[in-house]
Amino acid sequence: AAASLGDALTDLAEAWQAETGHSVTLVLAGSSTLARQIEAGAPADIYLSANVDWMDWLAARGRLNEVSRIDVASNTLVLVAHDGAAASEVLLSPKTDIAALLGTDGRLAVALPEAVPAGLYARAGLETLGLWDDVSDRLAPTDNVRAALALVALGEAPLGVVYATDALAEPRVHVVATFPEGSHPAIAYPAALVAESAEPDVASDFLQWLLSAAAQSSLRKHGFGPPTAEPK
Amino acid sequence: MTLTVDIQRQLGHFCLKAAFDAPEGVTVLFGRSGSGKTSIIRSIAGLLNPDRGRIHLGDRVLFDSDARTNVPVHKRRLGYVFQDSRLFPHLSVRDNLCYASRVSGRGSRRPEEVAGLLGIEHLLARRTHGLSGGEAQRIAIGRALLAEPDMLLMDEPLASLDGPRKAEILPYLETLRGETGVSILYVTHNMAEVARLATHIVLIEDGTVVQSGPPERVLTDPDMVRVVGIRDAGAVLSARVVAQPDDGVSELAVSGGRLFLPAVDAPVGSELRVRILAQDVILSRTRPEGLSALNILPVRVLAVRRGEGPGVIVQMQAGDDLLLARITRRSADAMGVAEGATCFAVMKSVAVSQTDIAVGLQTGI
Amino acid sequence: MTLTVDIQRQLGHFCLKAAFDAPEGVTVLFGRSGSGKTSIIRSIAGLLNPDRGRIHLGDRVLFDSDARTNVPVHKRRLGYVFQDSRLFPHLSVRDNLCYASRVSGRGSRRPEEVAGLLGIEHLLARRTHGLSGGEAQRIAIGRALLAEPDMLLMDEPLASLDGPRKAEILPYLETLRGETGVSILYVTHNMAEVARLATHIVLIEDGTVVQSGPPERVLTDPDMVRVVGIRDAGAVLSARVVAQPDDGVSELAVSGGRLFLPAVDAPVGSELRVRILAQDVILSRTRPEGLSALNILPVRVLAVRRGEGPGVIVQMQAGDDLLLARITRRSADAMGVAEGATCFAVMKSVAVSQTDIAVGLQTGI
Amino acid sequence: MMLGLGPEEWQAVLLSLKVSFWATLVSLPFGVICAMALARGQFIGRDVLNWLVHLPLVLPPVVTGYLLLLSFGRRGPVGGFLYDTFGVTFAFQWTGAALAAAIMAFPLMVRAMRLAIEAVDPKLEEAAATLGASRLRVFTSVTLPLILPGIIAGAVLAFAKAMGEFGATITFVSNIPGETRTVPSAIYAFLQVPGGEDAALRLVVVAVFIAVAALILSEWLSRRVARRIAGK
Amino acid sequence: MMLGLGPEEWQAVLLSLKVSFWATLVSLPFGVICAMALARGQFIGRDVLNWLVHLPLVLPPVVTGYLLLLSFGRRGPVGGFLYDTFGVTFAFQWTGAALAAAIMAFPLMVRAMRLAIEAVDPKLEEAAATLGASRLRVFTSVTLPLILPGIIAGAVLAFAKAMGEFGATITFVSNIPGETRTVPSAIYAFLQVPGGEDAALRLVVVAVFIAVAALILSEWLSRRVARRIAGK
Ligand SMILES: Nc1ncnc2c1ncn2[C@@H]1O[C@H](COP(=O)(O)OP(=O)(O)OP(=O)(O)O)[C@@H](O)[C@H]1O
Ligand SMILES: Nc1ncnc2c1ncn2[C@@H]1O[C@H](COP(=O)(O)OP(=O)(O)OP(=O)(O)O)[C@@H](O)[C@H]1O
Ligand SMILES: [Mg+2]
Ligand SMILES: [Mg+2]
Repeated sequence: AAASLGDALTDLAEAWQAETGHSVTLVLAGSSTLARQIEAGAPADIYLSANVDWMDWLAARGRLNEVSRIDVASNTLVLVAHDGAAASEVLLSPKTDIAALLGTDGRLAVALPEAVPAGLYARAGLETLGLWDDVSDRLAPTDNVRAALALVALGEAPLGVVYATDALAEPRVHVVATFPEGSHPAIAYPAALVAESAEPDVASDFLQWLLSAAAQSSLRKHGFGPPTAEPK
Repeated sequence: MTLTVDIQRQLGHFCLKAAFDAPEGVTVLFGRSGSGKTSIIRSIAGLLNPDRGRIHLGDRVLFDSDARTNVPVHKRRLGYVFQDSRLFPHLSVRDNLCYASRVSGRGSRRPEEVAGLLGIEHLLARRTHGLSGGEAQRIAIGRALLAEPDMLLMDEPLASLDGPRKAEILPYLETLRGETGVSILYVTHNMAEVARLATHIVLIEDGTVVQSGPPERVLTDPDMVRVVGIRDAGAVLSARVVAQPDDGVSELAVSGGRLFLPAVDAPVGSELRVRILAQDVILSRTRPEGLSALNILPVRVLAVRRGEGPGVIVQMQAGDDLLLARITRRSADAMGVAEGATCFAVMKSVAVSQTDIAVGLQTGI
Repeated sequence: MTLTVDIQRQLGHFCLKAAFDAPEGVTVLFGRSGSGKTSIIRSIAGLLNPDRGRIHLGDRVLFDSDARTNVPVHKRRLGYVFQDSRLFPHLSVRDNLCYASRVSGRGSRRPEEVAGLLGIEHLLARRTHGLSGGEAQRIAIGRALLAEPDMLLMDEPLASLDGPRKAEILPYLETLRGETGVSILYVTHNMAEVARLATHIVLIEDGTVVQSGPPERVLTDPDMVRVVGIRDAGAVLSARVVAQPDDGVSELAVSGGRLFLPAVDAPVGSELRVRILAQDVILSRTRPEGLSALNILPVRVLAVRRGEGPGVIVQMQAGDDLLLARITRRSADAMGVAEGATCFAVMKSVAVSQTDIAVGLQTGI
Repeated sequence: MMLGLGPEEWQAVLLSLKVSFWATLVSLPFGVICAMALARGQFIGRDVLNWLVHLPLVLPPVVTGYLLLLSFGRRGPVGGFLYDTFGVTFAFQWTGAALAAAIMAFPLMVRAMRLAIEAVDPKLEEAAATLGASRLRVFTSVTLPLILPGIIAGAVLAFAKAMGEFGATITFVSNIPGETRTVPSAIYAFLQVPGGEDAALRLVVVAVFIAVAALILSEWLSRRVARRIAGK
Repeated sequence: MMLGLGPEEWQAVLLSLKVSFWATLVSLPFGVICAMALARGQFIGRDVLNWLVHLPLVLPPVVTGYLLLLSFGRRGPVGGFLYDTFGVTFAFQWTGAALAAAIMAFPLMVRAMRLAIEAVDPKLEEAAATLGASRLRVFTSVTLPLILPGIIAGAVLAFAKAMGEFGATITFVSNIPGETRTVPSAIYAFLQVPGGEDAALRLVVVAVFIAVAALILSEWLSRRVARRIAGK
């Protein structure tokens, strides 16, 4: 599964194991890494991606059981600040002067905007809001969203764009704004059975169980939203 | 086993071009510092590849550039005692000594035996750090001996040893040769070692062999004085003890007359070698009077060589033997010493150099 | 400048405990291999720290364990010629020679001058690889000389040199001492070098000084024969030329009588030193007849030392001088040679060892 | 338990030790051979060998891992061959982690050894040859003992590097608990989830502790051996 | 242009060269001092220094980067101090990338140099001292020239490592085009998106090319110097 789902999935795996007695082994790494490994024959049963593109990429290579594909959860994008007082709630709109919020030499921490999912979403959101050009040369792009969060948490960057789930668990950052729905493609976590799964039946059960009320409420606790019905 | 060497090799500006035979016995390579002795020995050992030439040991071909033969170092069965001792620092003294038998099975001698002869038994269990120069060199000699080679190559092996130790080891080298028939190629600067050990001498100068042969002949060639050095130039004569009268003065016969030496410790009839340094010989046109008992031999002048400096070297025939004298140019002129002249050689000092019977009797080394 | 040494140091099982003075001139440290000579020199240079003791050079304190003084190596102003040459491989020969003046500004001599004296001018531009053992050692000597030290420490510096080269360098060392007043502490195994150079001798055995003093006294101590080695033991006497008759036999006066030596190249009246090896002296209770011209001195036996082996060492008084003789135990017993006995010493060979006038006249080294 | 490591964390630590140990041990002889060839050899391709050995140092670990995945993966040419002929598989196994660690550590190992070999006095090897030792015997009886400190240094360096190796490992064999989740991967996983910093820190401390222990051990060993080979 | 590198990719290549060059150059004297202290020094804390130097080797790069961020970040103790007193700042600057690269490469550099120093014959240093050279002069006139090959080896190793350094760099100074986007960061970015392999491959080829060139140059230099210091 994508590394950013780790915590929530650990709880879910335990719950499911308690319920059914089947154990779940979580393999956490970047979506791209995992996709390539599955392509190379990794012994996986379910692929849970933070990124629709890599899901499509695997699907195109016939490595997935397409029918089984579901969205498990969703997420929202937020703007966080290190210093809660200085950057009190702002409204993200085309008129927001992010540059001013950043100060003279502050940078906006984001995940790599041309590569990493969180970065891609952030870019889309900022572009929609017409803020992209203001900040595109004031970015501090990181290899993953957690690193962006860390930059803000340590105060190296005054502001950052991260997932709501990340912001929730980090006491040193303050959410100052949430990206309006529709400003970026829906943040979906698709999951599917791997075509070469050794235990497709159990895996498929688990996949279905992820949509159950119990599982979803657990995900909610970690800050994830319900899977968007939006067809993909 | 005779070693035949005929090699050429360019080393920087230095050109080595040496051809000589080393017959059984002890062949001494003698030459000044930088004349190429070490380079020759390294070529024989296989550590330096000649550009062309041949090296044979008995009927074994060690190197032949024409036949493209080049026996690898470890198959040459030559023992090499280096100018620097080159002990293995990671091994104890005993393991250094046993190295050859460990790696090649060569050698059946016990290390204790050789160590005893070299006076290093008390070091056997030690490691090599802190060994004195002489101790290290003795171990290096022992190590080469224990490999029981067909021929020993020794590059100034005794230079770092003290006199008593040298005197102790030399007879052992002689015994070794007698016992096992192993020949030795020996590099030294020390003329006393030459006189003591050499059965054959090869004189090297600037990378080439300028003279080789038995010491009697090589050492009395006046052209060689330059190479040997004036203080070390001199003749080695064969002598026989003809009388040991009670007054303690022994009478020795050489081909050119009689020599009187106090207390030569050898019975009547024994053959021995006496060494007469050129600087210990003076010449007189008339038989010196009032000095009847001094050693005086009638001689005929064969050659007179003027060198640099105030001295001249005179080569003379005394009976069948050759003698060298070094006198001042002034007196040579005054006395009219010239080729063909007859005169008398007066010996200030004669040293018994080597006997065939008693090895214990040599002059100081 | 006098060097005063009084140090102690434990090295593994070896205990160094040496106290001696090295007065101006050339002090020779003489002792068998492994006796601790190098360790002493290293302590003086500051490369080995004594456990306790003192080292003074003139009025400079180099080391004092009580006062906790320990002058660092580079401030001791001592030139050290190592047993191995230790040239810097990354520098050319010239840069090796100039090293001292480069790093410390010491030394005003031009390297060419010293190189000329040591016969290494042609090597100046070369790198150190492939230098022969003797070449390397000559460069090392030059390097130390060019540092113009207060005292030169030389650890067997000539062991790897050939005779002629040795003979060339020795006078230079003497000149150097004369010119600059630099004292030399000299380690050697070579008795000829001792006789030639030493103005003071320190005999070392097993890490302790067993004897020290001027060569005349030290070398004639019968207890020292063991250390010096039987072949090298012998007396050094002061002599004066009293007559140079026409027949070519010079007459020399020593305190105990007259010596006759052919062709001593020194005018009447000159003072010189003659060396008489113990093995060249035989004893007779009666004056030998029919040998009038041989060198015979009446002597009184001072001491008789029996060693291992068949020989005994006899110390005798000849006038004011001391003589040593080595004779067989059998003849000593037969002749009744004992303390207090008077007899006659017959000299097989006498060598002129060192004169105050002409340094060129010494015996072969 | 000390530091309050949970069983999964202990699993990661033990796995890291196992992986690093085997990576070091198995690559040791190759390292020595390579170092000898580079230090002493005179052959065509010497330069090629040299830069091949150094490649993992220069490439970002992700790339090395990706290349490993491509070639040693179950569908890769080498991996497929090994699997078909010997039944050996690296993909997603701890052996794969060891392979990745070994390859990443190899340049360090070879460098250290090579310097040691170049410091051996050829005069001693000459002396050994004159005493009847063949090339191989000279190597085993003189060169090898003399370079022991270098070998130890190289091995420890490799071990330490293997302990810290992450990028190539996770890319090649993923991050499977109990199989390929080494300490660095575990640290990564912890850092990816909100609130995982404490657990990550604990593991960092353990990693540092192990590495320091290895270094101190090697220093001590090295010094002992160095003393011995200095003849003391 | 050769390999069809775009201007941004060239920028990354040039930046990587700049970062690696300065990282190597500036750490060189520290490396030599550290290596001397470790090889010859007899002081308390020697072991501590030793493992401090080795730390970056053992830790996962991300951790190193995080620690750098903590201490050298603008709000970190060291970073803050440097900023307040000298106005020097590392955060989000190429200097920070150089710092990260230098620290990651430091253990390699020190190891190589230390081995070289340990191989220097102390007898030569003794001889130099007797000729009047103070400790420092002995070092500069004898030890230093003799360890030159080791220094070169260490420097090139460090340079190569700096060229490949990724994890610590991106964590510390993120991935800002033209400022801190080095070749490995760029490669990483390409690998994160499906279909980015070709662009990544082009950069890998460039990286390998540069590293090989550096290695060959250093080999040649090293051999020349080694010949010289062997007195040839
Ligand atoms: N690789 C080399 N390059 C240049 N010159 C060399 C090389 N090897 C040897 N030589 C020169 O060849 C000559 C002979 O050297 P060699 O070591 O054989 O002399 P040697 O007779 O053993 O002298 P010594 O008695 O002083 O040991 C010397 O002048 C030396 O400088
Ligand atoms: N570090 C050490 N550990 C143990 N023994 C040592 C150490 N250093 C020296 N020795 C011993 O001390 C003795 C004296 O050594 P030193 O090198 O001073 O002798 P030397 O008189 O110079 O001998 P040589 O004439 O052979 O050079 C030797 O027996 C040697 O083995
Ligand atoms: Mg030689
Ligand atoms: Mg010594």
